[in-house]
Amino acid sequence: MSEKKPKSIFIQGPISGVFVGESIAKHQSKTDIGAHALFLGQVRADVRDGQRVSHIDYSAYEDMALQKVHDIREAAFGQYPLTCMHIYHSLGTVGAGEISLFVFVSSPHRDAAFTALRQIVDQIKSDVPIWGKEVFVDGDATWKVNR
Amino acid sequence: MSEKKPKSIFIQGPISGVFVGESIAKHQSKTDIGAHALFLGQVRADVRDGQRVSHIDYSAYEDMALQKVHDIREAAFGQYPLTCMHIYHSLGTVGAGEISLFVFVSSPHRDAAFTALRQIVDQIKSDVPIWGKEVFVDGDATWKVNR
Amino acid sequence: MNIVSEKEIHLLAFGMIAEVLNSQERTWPWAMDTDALRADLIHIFPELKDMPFVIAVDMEVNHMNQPIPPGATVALLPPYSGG
Amino acid sequence: MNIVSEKEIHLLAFGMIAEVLNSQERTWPWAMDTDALRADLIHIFPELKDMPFVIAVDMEVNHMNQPIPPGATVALLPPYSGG
Repeated sequence: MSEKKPKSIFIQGPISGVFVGESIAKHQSKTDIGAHALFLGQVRADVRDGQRVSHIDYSAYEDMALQKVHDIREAAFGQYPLTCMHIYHSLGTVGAGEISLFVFVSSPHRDAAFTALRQIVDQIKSDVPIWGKEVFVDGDATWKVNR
Repeated sequence: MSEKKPKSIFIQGPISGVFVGESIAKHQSKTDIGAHALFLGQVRADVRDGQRVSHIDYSAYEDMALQKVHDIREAAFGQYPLTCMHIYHSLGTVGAGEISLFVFVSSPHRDAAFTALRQIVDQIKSDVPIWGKEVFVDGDATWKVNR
Repeated sequence: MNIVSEKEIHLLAFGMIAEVLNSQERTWPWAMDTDALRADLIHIFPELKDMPFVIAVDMEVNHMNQPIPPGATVALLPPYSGG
Repeated sequence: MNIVSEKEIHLLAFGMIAEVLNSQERTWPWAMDTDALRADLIHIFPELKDMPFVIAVDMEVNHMNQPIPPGATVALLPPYSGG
Protein backbone atom coordinates (compact mmCIF):
# COMPACT_ATOMS: atom_id res chain seq x y z
CA MET A 1 0.00 0.00 0.00
CA SER A 2 1.29 3.46 -0.82
CA GLU A 3 1.60 6.10 1.90
CA LYS A 4 -0.64 8.58 0.16
CA LYS A 5 -4.21 7.54 -0.55
CA PRO A 6 -5.06 8.24 -4.23
CA LYS A 7 -7.89 10.67 -4.98
CA SER A 8 -11.29 8.96 -5.13
CA ILE A 9 -12.88 8.26 -8.49
CA PHE A 10 -16.25 7.30 -7.03
CA ILE A 11 -19.49 9.19 -7.37
CA GLN A 12 -22.64 8.06 -5.57
CA GLY A 13 -25.31 7.40 -8.22
CA PRO A 14 -25.25 8.48 -11.88
CA ILE A 15 -22.84 10.95 -13.50
CA SER A 16 -24.78 13.87 -14.98
CA GLY A 17 -24.31 15.71 -18.27
CA VAL A 18 -23.97 18.88 -16.23
CA PHE A 19 -21.02 17.38 -14.34
CA VAL A 20 -19.33 16.46 -17.64
CA GLY A 21 -19.98 19.94 -19.04
CA GLU A 22 -18.47 21.58 -15.96
CA SER A 23 -15.41 19.33 -16.16
CA ILE A 24 -14.89 20.43 -19.77
CA ALA A 25 -15.29 24.12 -18.92
CA LYS A 26 -12.59 23.85 -16.23
CA HIS A 27 -10.01 23.16 -18.95
CA GLN A 28 -10.33 26.53 -20.71
CA SER A 29 -7.38 27.92 -18.76
CA LYS A 30 -5.13 25.09 -19.99
CA THR A 31 -4.21 26.63 -23.33
CA ASP A 32 -1.64 23.99 -24.27
CA ILE A 33 -4.49 21.48 -24.76
CA GLY A 34 -5.59 20.93 -28.36
CA ALA A 35 -7.62 17.74 -28.00
CA HIS A 36 -10.00 16.29 -25.44
CA ALA A 37 -11.21 12.70 -25.83
CA LEU A 38 -14.05 11.55 -23.57
CA PHE A 39 -15.69 8.23 -22.90
CA LEU A 40 -19.04 7.81 -21.17
CA GLY A 41 -20.41 4.41 -20.24
CA GLN A 42 -24.21 4.36 -20.16
CA VAL A 43 -26.44 1.68 -18.65
CA ARG A 44 -28.36 -0.18 -21.35
CA ALA A 45 -31.91 -1.46 -20.89
CA ASP A 46 -30.84 -4.89 -22.14
CA VAL A 47 -33.42 -7.65 -22.31
CA ARG A 48 -32.36 -11.09 -21.02
CA ASP A 49 -34.79 -14.00 -20.96
CA GLY A 50 -37.62 -11.57 -21.54
CA GLN A 51 -36.64 -9.35 -18.62
CA ARG A 52 -35.61 -5.72 -19.19
CA VAL A 53 -32.78 -4.15 -17.12
CA SER A 54 -34.14 -1.35 -14.94
CA HIS A 55 -30.88 -0.29 -13.27
CA ILE A 56 -27.44 -1.48 -12.19
CA ASP A 57 -26.23 -1.49 -8.59
CA TYR A 58 -22.48 -0.89 -8.54
CA SER A 59 -20.15 -1.91 -5.73
CA ALA A 60 -16.35 -1.86 -5.50
CA TYR A 61 -13.37 -2.89 -3.44
CA GLU A 62 -12.67 0.80 -3.10
CA ASP A 63 -9.13 0.82 -1.70
CA MET A 64 -7.86 -1.64 -4.28
CA ALA A 65 -9.81 0.06 -7.08
CA LEU A 66 -8.13 3.39 -6.30
CA GLN A 67 -4.70 1.73 -6.34
CA LYS A 68 -5.45 0.12 -9.70
CA VAL A 69 -6.73 3.37 -11.20
CA HIS A 70 -3.61 5.10 -9.87
CA ASP A 71 -1.45 2.49 -11.67
CA ILE A 72 -3.47 2.89 -14.89
CA ARG A 73 -3.06 6.68 -14.71
CA GLU A 74 0.68 6.54 -14.09
CA ALA A 75 1.21 4.06 -16.93
CA ALA A 76 -0.73 6.22 -19.41
CA PHE A 77 1.07 9.42 -18.37
CA GLY A 78 4.36 7.55 -18.87
CA GLN A 79 3.40 6.32 -22.33
CA TYR A 80 1.66 9.31 -23.91
CA PRO A 81 2.15 13.10 -23.84
CA LEU A 82 -1.02 13.85 -21.88
CA THR A 83 -1.90 17.14 -20.24
CA CYS A 84 -4.53 15.78 -17.90
CA MET A 85 -6.76 12.83 -17.14
CA HIS A 86 -9.92 12.44 -15.07
CA ILE A 87 -11.68 9.18 -14.22
CA TYR A 88 -15.05 8.81 -12.44
CA HIS A 89 -17.14 5.73 -11.75
CA SER A 90 -20.52 5.44 -10.09
CA LEU A 91 -21.32 3.45 -6.97
CA GLY A 92 -24.86 2.49 -6.00
CA THR A 93 -27.85 2.72 -8.30
CA VAL A 94 -27.58 3.91 -11.91
CA GLY A 95 -30.72 3.63 -14.03
CA ALA A 96 -30.96 2.59 -17.68
CA GLY A 97 -29.97 5.59 -19.82
CA GLU A 98 -27.80 7.05 -17.06
CA ILE A 99 -24.00 7.30 -17.05
CA SER A 100 -21.80 5.21 -14.74
CA LEU A 101 -18.29 5.75 -16.16
CA PHE A 102 -16.61 8.98 -17.33
CA VAL A 103 -13.03 9.03 -18.61
CA PHE A 104 -11.60 12.35 -19.82
CA VAL A 105 -8.14 12.61 -21.43
CA SER A 106 -6.54 15.81 -22.77
CA SER A 107 -3.37 16.35 -24.79
CA PRO A 108 -1.80 18.90 -27.15
CA HIS A 109 -2.62 16.74 -30.21
CA ARG A 110 -5.39 14.22 -30.82
CA ASP A 111 -3.49 10.98 -31.44
CA ALA A 112 -2.30 10.66 -27.84
CA ALA A 113 -5.75 11.45 -26.47
CA PHE A 114 -7.51 8.85 -28.65
CA THR A 115 -4.99 6.09 -27.98
CA ALA A 116 -4.74 6.73 -24.25
CA LEU A 117 -8.53 6.95 -23.85
CA ARG A 118 -9.13 3.56 -25.38
CA GLN A 119 -6.36 1.93 -23.34
CA ILE A 120 -7.60 3.47 -20.09
CA VAL A 121 -11.21 2.41 -20.64
CA ASP A 122 -10.14 -1.15 -21.51
CA GLN A 123 -7.97 -1.33 -18.39
CA ILE A 124 -10.70 0.05 -16.13
CA LYS A 125 -13.03 -2.68 -17.36
CA SER A 126 -10.46 -5.48 -16.99
CA ASP A 127 -8.31 -4.48 -13.99
CA VAL A 128 -10.40 -2.45 -11.54
CA PRO A 129 -12.42 -4.35 -8.90
CA ILE A 130 -15.89 -2.97 -9.53
CA TRP A 131 -19.05 -5.05 -9.91
CA GLY A 132 -22.41 -4.30 -11.45
CA LYS A 133 -25.59 -6.11 -10.51
CA GLU A 134 -28.24 -5.77 -13.20
CA VAL A 135 -31.68 -5.43 -11.64
CA PHE A 136 -34.63 -6.16 -13.90
CA VAL A 137 -37.93 -4.35 -14.01
CA ASP A 138 -39.64 -7.24 -12.17
CA GLY A 139 -37.06 -7.15 -9.35
CA ASP A 140 -34.95 -10.15 -10.37
CA ALA A 141 -31.23 -9.54 -10.68
CA THR A 142 -28.10 -10.96 -12.30
CA TRP A 143 -24.42 -10.10 -12.04
CA LYS A 144 -23.22 -8.19 -15.08
CA VAL A 145 -20.55 -9.81 -17.25
CA ASN A 146 -18.12 -7.58 -19.17
CA ARG A 147 -17.42 -8.48 -22.81
CA MET B 1 -26.00 18.77 -55.19
CA SER B 2 -28.61 16.78 -53.29
CA GLU B 3 -32.23 17.89 -53.18
CA LYS B 4 -32.37 18.07 -49.42
CA LYS B 5 -29.94 20.40 -47.68
CA PRO B 6 -28.11 18.58 -44.86
CA LYS B 7 -28.53 19.88 -41.31
CA SER B 8 -25.99 22.56 -40.44
CA ILE B 9 -23.02 21.71 -38.27
CA PHE B 10 -21.94 25.30 -37.74
CA ILE B 11 -22.05 27.27 -34.52
CA GLN B 12 -21.12 30.95 -34.41
CA GLY B 13 -18.22 31.34 -31.96
CA PRO B 14 -16.98 28.78 -29.40
CA ILE B 15 -18.77 25.58 -28.33
CA SER B 16 -19.45 25.67 -24.58
CA GLY B 17 -19.14 22.95 -21.94
CA VAL B 18 -22.80 23.58 -21.14
CA PHE B 19 -23.75 22.79 -24.74
CA VAL B 20 -21.79 19.51 -24.58
CA GLY B 21 -23.39 18.63 -21.24
CA GLU B 22 -26.87 19.27 -22.63
CA SER B 23 -26.12 17.14 -25.70
CA ILE B 24 -25.11 14.27 -23.42
CA ALA B 25 -28.21 14.60 -21.25
CA LYS B 26 -30.46 14.35 -24.34
CA HIS B 27 -29.31 10.75 -24.81
CA GLN B 28 -30.74 9.41 -21.56
CA SER B 29 -33.88 8.26 -23.32
CA LYS B 30 -31.86 6.15 -25.78
CA THR B 31 -31.46 3.10 -23.59
CA ASP B 32 -29.84 0.92 -26.25
CA ILE B 33 -26.70 3.09 -26.02
CA GLY B 34 -23.89 1.67 -23.88
CA ALA B 35 -20.98 3.86 -24.99
CA HIS B 36 -20.52 7.50 -25.90
CA ALA B 37 -17.18 8.64 -27.35
CA LEU B 38 -16.62 12.38 -27.66
CA PHE B 39 -13.91 14.50 -29.22
CA LEU B 40 -13.42 18.19 -28.51
CA GLY B 41 -10.91 20.30 -30.42
CA GLN B 42 -9.63 23.20 -28.33
CA VAL B 43 -7.68 26.24 -29.61
CA ARG B 44 -4.08 26.18 -28.35
CA ALA B 45 -2.17 29.34 -27.41
CA ASP B 46 0.73 28.19 -29.59
CA VAL B 47 3.80 30.41 -29.83
CA ARG B 48 5.28 30.93 -33.32
CA ASP B 49 8.29 33.18 -33.90
CA GLY B 50 7.78 34.60 -30.42
CA GLN B 51 4.11 35.43 -31.03
CA ARG B 52 1.34 33.80 -28.99
CA VAL B 53 -1.97 32.79 -30.62
CA SER B 54 -4.84 34.84 -29.16
CA HIS B 55 -7.68 33.30 -31.18
CA ILE B 56 -8.60 31.59 -34.44
CA ASP B 57 -11.04 33.01 -36.99
CA TYR B 58 -12.81 30.14 -38.74
CA SER B 59 -14.43 30.34 -42.17
CA ALA B 60 -15.89 27.62 -44.39
CA TYR B 61 -17.33 26.84 -47.79
CA GLU B 62 -20.52 26.04 -45.99
CA ASP B 63 -22.56 24.28 -48.69
CA MET B 64 -19.69 22.00 -49.64
CA ALA B 65 -18.72 21.41 -46.00
CA LEU B 66 -22.24 20.20 -45.21
CA GLN B 67 -22.14 17.84 -48.19
CA LYS B 68 -18.78 16.45 -47.07
CA VAL B 69 -19.95 16.00 -43.47
CA HIS B 70 -23.06 14.29 -44.79
CA ASP B 71 -20.84 11.85 -46.76
CA ILE B 72 -18.63 11.23 -43.69
CA ARG B 73 -21.73 10.52 -41.57
CA GLU B 74 -23.25 8.14 -44.08
CA ALA B 75 -19.98 6.25 -44.50
CA ALA B 76 -19.54 5.80 -40.74
CA PHE B 77 -23.16 4.68 -40.22
CA GLY B 78 -22.59 2.16 -43.03
CA GLN B 79 -19.38 0.80 -41.49
CA TYR B 80 -20.16 0.68 -37.75
CA PRO B 81 -23.22 -0.17 -35.62
CA LEU B 82 -23.78 3.39 -34.38
CA THR B 83 -26.87 4.65 -32.60
CA CYS B 84 -26.26 8.33 -33.21
CA MET B 85 -23.70 10.90 -34.26
CA HIS B 86 -23.47 14.66 -33.80
CA ILE B 87 -20.90 16.97 -35.37
CA TYR B 88 -20.47 20.69 -34.63
CA HIS B 89 -17.81 23.14 -35.81
CA SER B 90 -17.35 26.78 -34.94
CA LEU B 91 -17.35 29.67 -37.40
CA GLY B 92 -15.94 33.09 -36.53
CA THR B 93 -13.79 33.82 -33.51
CA VAL B 94 -12.74 31.12 -31.03
CA GLY B 95 -10.26 32.15 -28.33
CA ALA B 96 -7.34 30.12 -27.00
CA GLY B 97 -8.72 27.59 -24.50
CA GLU B 98 -12.13 27.54 -26.20
CA ILE B 99 -13.63 24.65 -28.20
CA SER B 100 -14.13 24.78 -31.98
CA LEU B 101 -14.94 21.15 -32.86
CA PHE B 102 -17.29 18.69 -31.12
CA VAL B 103 -17.84 15.17 -32.43
CA PHE B 104 -20.16 12.86 -30.47
CA VAL B 105 -20.64 9.19 -31.40
CA SER B 106 -22.84 6.67 -29.55
CA SER B 107 -23.21 2.93 -29.93
CA PRO B 108 -24.34 -0.12 -27.95
CA HIS B 109 -20.70 -1.19 -27.31
CA ARG B 110 -17.52 0.84 -27.06
CA ASP B 111 -15.38 -0.52 -29.92
CA ALA B 112 -17.59 0.93 -32.64
CA ALA B 113 -17.77 4.30 -30.90
CA PHE B 114 -13.98 4.58 -30.47
CA THR B 115 -13.14 3.49 -34.02
CA ALA B 116 -15.81 5.62 -35.67
CA LEU B 117 -14.90 8.69 -33.59
CA ARG B 118 -11.28 8.64 -34.65
CA GLN B 119 -12.16 8.09 -38.32
CA ILE B 120 -14.71 10.90 -38.33
CA VAL B 121 -12.37 13.41 -36.68
CA ASP B 122 -9.57 12.54 -39.13
CA GLN B 123 -11.94 12.93 -42.08
CA ILE B 124 -13.31 16.25 -40.84
CA LYS B 125 -9.76 17.59 -40.66
CA SER B 126 -8.76 16.28 -44.08
CA ASP B 127 -11.93 16.45 -46.20
CA VAL B 128 -14.11 19.32 -44.99
CA PRO B 129 -13.48 22.81 -46.45
CA ILE B 130 -12.95 24.82 -43.27
CA TRP B 131 -10.09 27.24 -42.66
CA GLY B 132 -8.63 28.68 -39.49
CA LYS B 133 -6.68 31.93 -39.35
CA GLU B 134 -4.53 32.13 -36.25
CA VAL B 135 -4.48 35.67 -34.90
CA PHE B 136 -1.62 36.52 -32.54
CA VAL B 137 -1.79 38.68 -29.44
CA ASP B 138 -0.09 41.57 -31.31
CA GLY B 139 -2.62 41.43 -34.16
CA ASP B 140 -0.52 39.60 -36.76
CA ALA B 141 -2.10 36.50 -38.28
CA THR B 142 -1.19 33.34 -40.15
CA TRP B 143 -3.24 30.60 -41.81
CA LYS B 144 -3.38 27.48 -39.69
CA VAL B 145 -1.87 24.29 -41.12
CA ASN B 146 -3.30 20.91 -40.03
CA ARG B 147 -0.84 18.18 -39.12
CA MET C 1 -25.64 34.02 -55.60
CA ASN C 2 -25.48 36.50 -58.46
CA ILE C 3 -26.85 35.58 -61.86
CA VAL C 4 -23.95 34.79 -64.16
CA SER C 5 -24.11 34.95 -67.96
CA GLU C 6 -23.38 31.96 -70.15
CA LYS C 7 -19.83 33.15 -70.67
CA GLU C 8 -19.17 33.63 -66.99
CA ILE C 9 -18.74 31.49 -63.90
CA HIS C 10 -19.51 32.14 -60.26
CA LEU C 11 -16.10 32.21 -58.55
CA LEU C 12 -15.68 31.58 -54.82
CA ALA C 13 -12.39 31.92 -52.96
CA PHE C 14 -11.50 30.95 -49.38
CA GLY C 15 -8.72 31.38 -46.85
CA MET C 16 -5.49 32.86 -48.13
CA ILE C 17 -6.75 32.68 -51.73
CA ALA C 18 -9.64 35.02 -50.87
CA GLU C 19 -7.08 37.46 -49.47
CA VAL C 20 -5.15 37.48 -52.77
CA LEU C 21 -8.32 37.97 -54.85
CA ASN C 22 -9.53 40.51 -52.29
CA SER C 23 -12.99 38.93 -52.46
CA GLN C 24 -14.78 35.75 -51.47
CA GLU C 25 -17.31 35.80 -54.26
CA ARG C 26 -17.34 37.35 -57.77
CA THR C 27 -18.21 36.58 -61.37
CA TRP C 28 -15.32 35.60 -63.60
CA PRO C 29 -14.91 34.91 -67.35
CA TRP C 30 -15.69 31.32 -68.23
CA ALA C 31 -12.73 29.01 -68.94
CA MET C 32 -13.21 25.61 -70.53
CA ASP C 33 -11.49 23.59 -67.80
CA THR C 34 -9.75 23.95 -64.45
CA ASP C 35 -6.24 24.06 -65.96
CA ALA C 36 -7.27 26.95 -68.20
CA LEU C 37 -8.94 28.73 -65.29
CA ARG C 38 -5.86 28.31 -63.11
CA ALA C 39 -3.71 29.85 -65.89
CA ASP C 40 -6.13 32.78 -66.25
CA LEU C 41 -6.11 33.38 -62.50
CA ILE C 42 -2.31 33.27 -62.24
CA HIS C 43 -2.08 35.71 -65.14
CA ILE C 44 -4.12 38.26 -63.19
CA PHE C 45 -2.88 37.33 -59.67
CA PRO C 46 0.75 36.17 -60.04
CA GLU C 47 1.01 35.47 -56.27
CA LEU C 48 -1.26 32.44 -56.80
CA LYS C 49 1.54 30.68 -58.69
CA ASP C 50 3.27 29.64 -55.47
CA MET C 51 0.15 29.02 -53.38
CA PRO C 52 -1.35 25.55 -53.04
CA PHE C 53 -5.05 25.30 -53.87
CA VAL C 54 -7.49 22.90 -55.50
CA ILE C 55 -10.45 23.88 -57.66
CA ALA C 56 -13.96 22.60 -56.93
CA VAL C 57 -16.49 22.66 -59.79
CA ASP C 58 -20.04 22.65 -58.44
CA MET C 59 -18.62 21.37 -55.11
CA GLU C 60 -16.71 18.47 -56.70
CA VAL C 61 -12.93 18.41 -56.38
CA ASN C 62 -11.00 16.43 -58.95
CA HIS C 63 -7.22 16.51 -58.72
CA MET C 64 -7.03 15.95 -62.51
CA ASN C 65 -8.03 18.65 -64.97
CA GLN C 66 -11.83 18.82 -65.23
CA PRO C 67 -14.21 20.63 -67.59
CA ILE C 68 -16.11 23.71 -66.36
CA PRO C 69 -19.70 24.12 -67.58
CA PRO C 70 -20.57 27.75 -68.36
CA GLY C 71 -22.42 29.23 -65.38
CA ALA C 72 -20.82 26.79 -62.92
CA THR C 73 -19.92 27.63 -59.34
CA VAL C 74 -16.17 27.23 -59.09
CA ALA C 75 -14.34 27.46 -55.77
CA LEU C 76 -10.65 27.98 -55.05
CA LEU C 77 -9.74 25.95 -51.96
CA PRO C 78 -6.41 26.23 -50.14
CA PRO C 79 -5.46 23.34 -47.77
CA TYR C 80 -8.18 22.78 -45.17
CA SER C 81 -7.44 23.55 -41.54
CA GLY C 82 -10.64 22.91 -39.63
CA GLY C 83 -10.78 21.36 -36.20
CA MET D 1 -11.38 -2.60 9.76
CA ASN D 2 -11.74 -4.87 12.75
CA ILE D 3 -8.71 -5.92 14.75
CA VAL D 4 -7.88 -9.51 13.90
CA SER D 5 -5.82 -11.86 16.04
CA GLU D 6 -2.59 -13.43 14.82
CA LYS D 7 -4.42 -16.59 13.89
CA GLU D 8 -7.07 -14.80 11.89
CA ILE D 9 -7.35 -12.86 8.68
CA HIS D 10 -9.61 -10.02 7.66
CA LEU D 11 -11.80 -11.48 4.88
CA LEU D 12 -13.56 -9.30 2.31
CA ALA D 13 -15.99 -10.61 -0.28
CA PHE D 14 -17.56 -8.86 -3.24
CA GLY D 15 -20.26 -9.35 -5.84
CA MET D 16 -21.79 -12.80 -6.07
CA ILE D 17 -19.21 -14.18 -3.59
CA ALA D 18 -20.46 -11.78 -0.91
CA GLU D 19 -23.95 -13.13 -1.52
CA VAL D 20 -22.79 -16.71 -0.88
CA LEU D 21 -20.90 -15.73 2.29
CA ASN D 22 -23.82 -13.51 3.27
CA SER D 23 -21.35 -10.82 4.30
CA GLN D 24 -18.91 -8.39 2.73
CA GLU D 25 -16.51 -8.29 5.66
CA ARG D 26 -15.67 -10.75 8.48
CA THR D 27 -12.77 -12.30 10.35
CA TRP D 28 -11.79 -15.79 9.24
CA PRO D 29 -9.31 -18.42 10.51
CA TRP D 30 -5.85 -17.90 9.09
CA ALA D 31 -4.72 -20.25 6.32
CA MET D 32 -1.10 -20.44 5.20
CA ASP D 33 -1.70 -19.72 1.53
CA THR D 34 -4.45 -18.93 -0.97
CA ASP D 35 -4.89 -22.54 -2.09
CA ALA D 36 -5.46 -23.61 1.54
CA LEU D 37 -7.86 -20.72 2.09
CA ARG D 38 -9.81 -21.59 -1.04
CA ALA D 39 -10.16 -25.21 0.18
CA ASP D 40 -11.33 -24.02 3.62
CA LEU D 41 -13.89 -21.71 2.06
CA ILE D 42 -15.27 -24.35 -0.30
CA HIS D 43 -15.56 -26.75 2.65
CA ILE D 44 -17.87 -24.31 4.44
CA PHE D 45 -19.56 -22.86 1.33
CA PRO D 46 -19.74 -25.63 -1.29
CA GLU D 47 -21.42 -23.30 -3.83
CA LEU D 48 -18.06 -21.54 -4.24
CA LYS D 49 -16.64 -24.60 -5.98
CA ASP D 50 -18.26 -23.68 -9.29
CA MET D 51 -17.89 -19.91 -9.01
CA PRO D 52 -14.96 -18.08 -10.59
CA PHE D 53 -13.03 -15.82 -8.21
CA VAL D 54 -9.47 -14.71 -7.55
CA ILE D 55 -7.97 -14.00 -4.12
CA ALA D 56 -6.21 -10.71 -3.36
CA VAL D 57 -3.79 -10.67 -0.40
CA ASP D 58 -3.31 -7.12 0.88
CA MET D 59 -4.71 -5.88 -2.47
CA GLU D 60 -2.29 -7.94 -4.59
CA VAL D 61 -3.72 -10.56 -6.92
CA ASN D 62 -1.45 -13.40 -7.97
CA HIS D 63 -2.94 -16.08 -10.15
CA MET D 64 -0.47 -18.59 -8.66
CA ASN D 65 -0.76 -19.81 -5.08
CA GLN D 66 0.56 -17.13 -2.71
CA PRO D 67 1.35 -17.11 1.04
CA ILE D 68 -1.00 -15.32 3.44
CA PRO D 69 0.60 -13.45 6.36
CA PRO D 70 -1.40 -13.79 9.60
CA GLY D 71 -3.55 -10.70 10.05
CA ALA D 72 -3.62 -10.01 6.30
CA THR D 73 -6.58 -8.49 4.49
CA VAL D 74 -7.73 -11.10 2.00
CA ALA D 75 -10.38 -10.36 -0.62
CA LEU D 76 -12.45 -12.73 -2.74
CA LEU D 77 -12.98 -11.15 -6.15
CA PRO D 78 -15.36 -12.52 -8.80
CA PRO D 79 -14.84 -11.30 -12.40
CA TYR D 80 -14.96 -7.50 -12.57
CA SER D 81 -17.83 -5.82 -14.36
CA GLY D 82 -17.28 -2.11 -13.95
CA GLY D 83 -17.98 0.47 -16.65
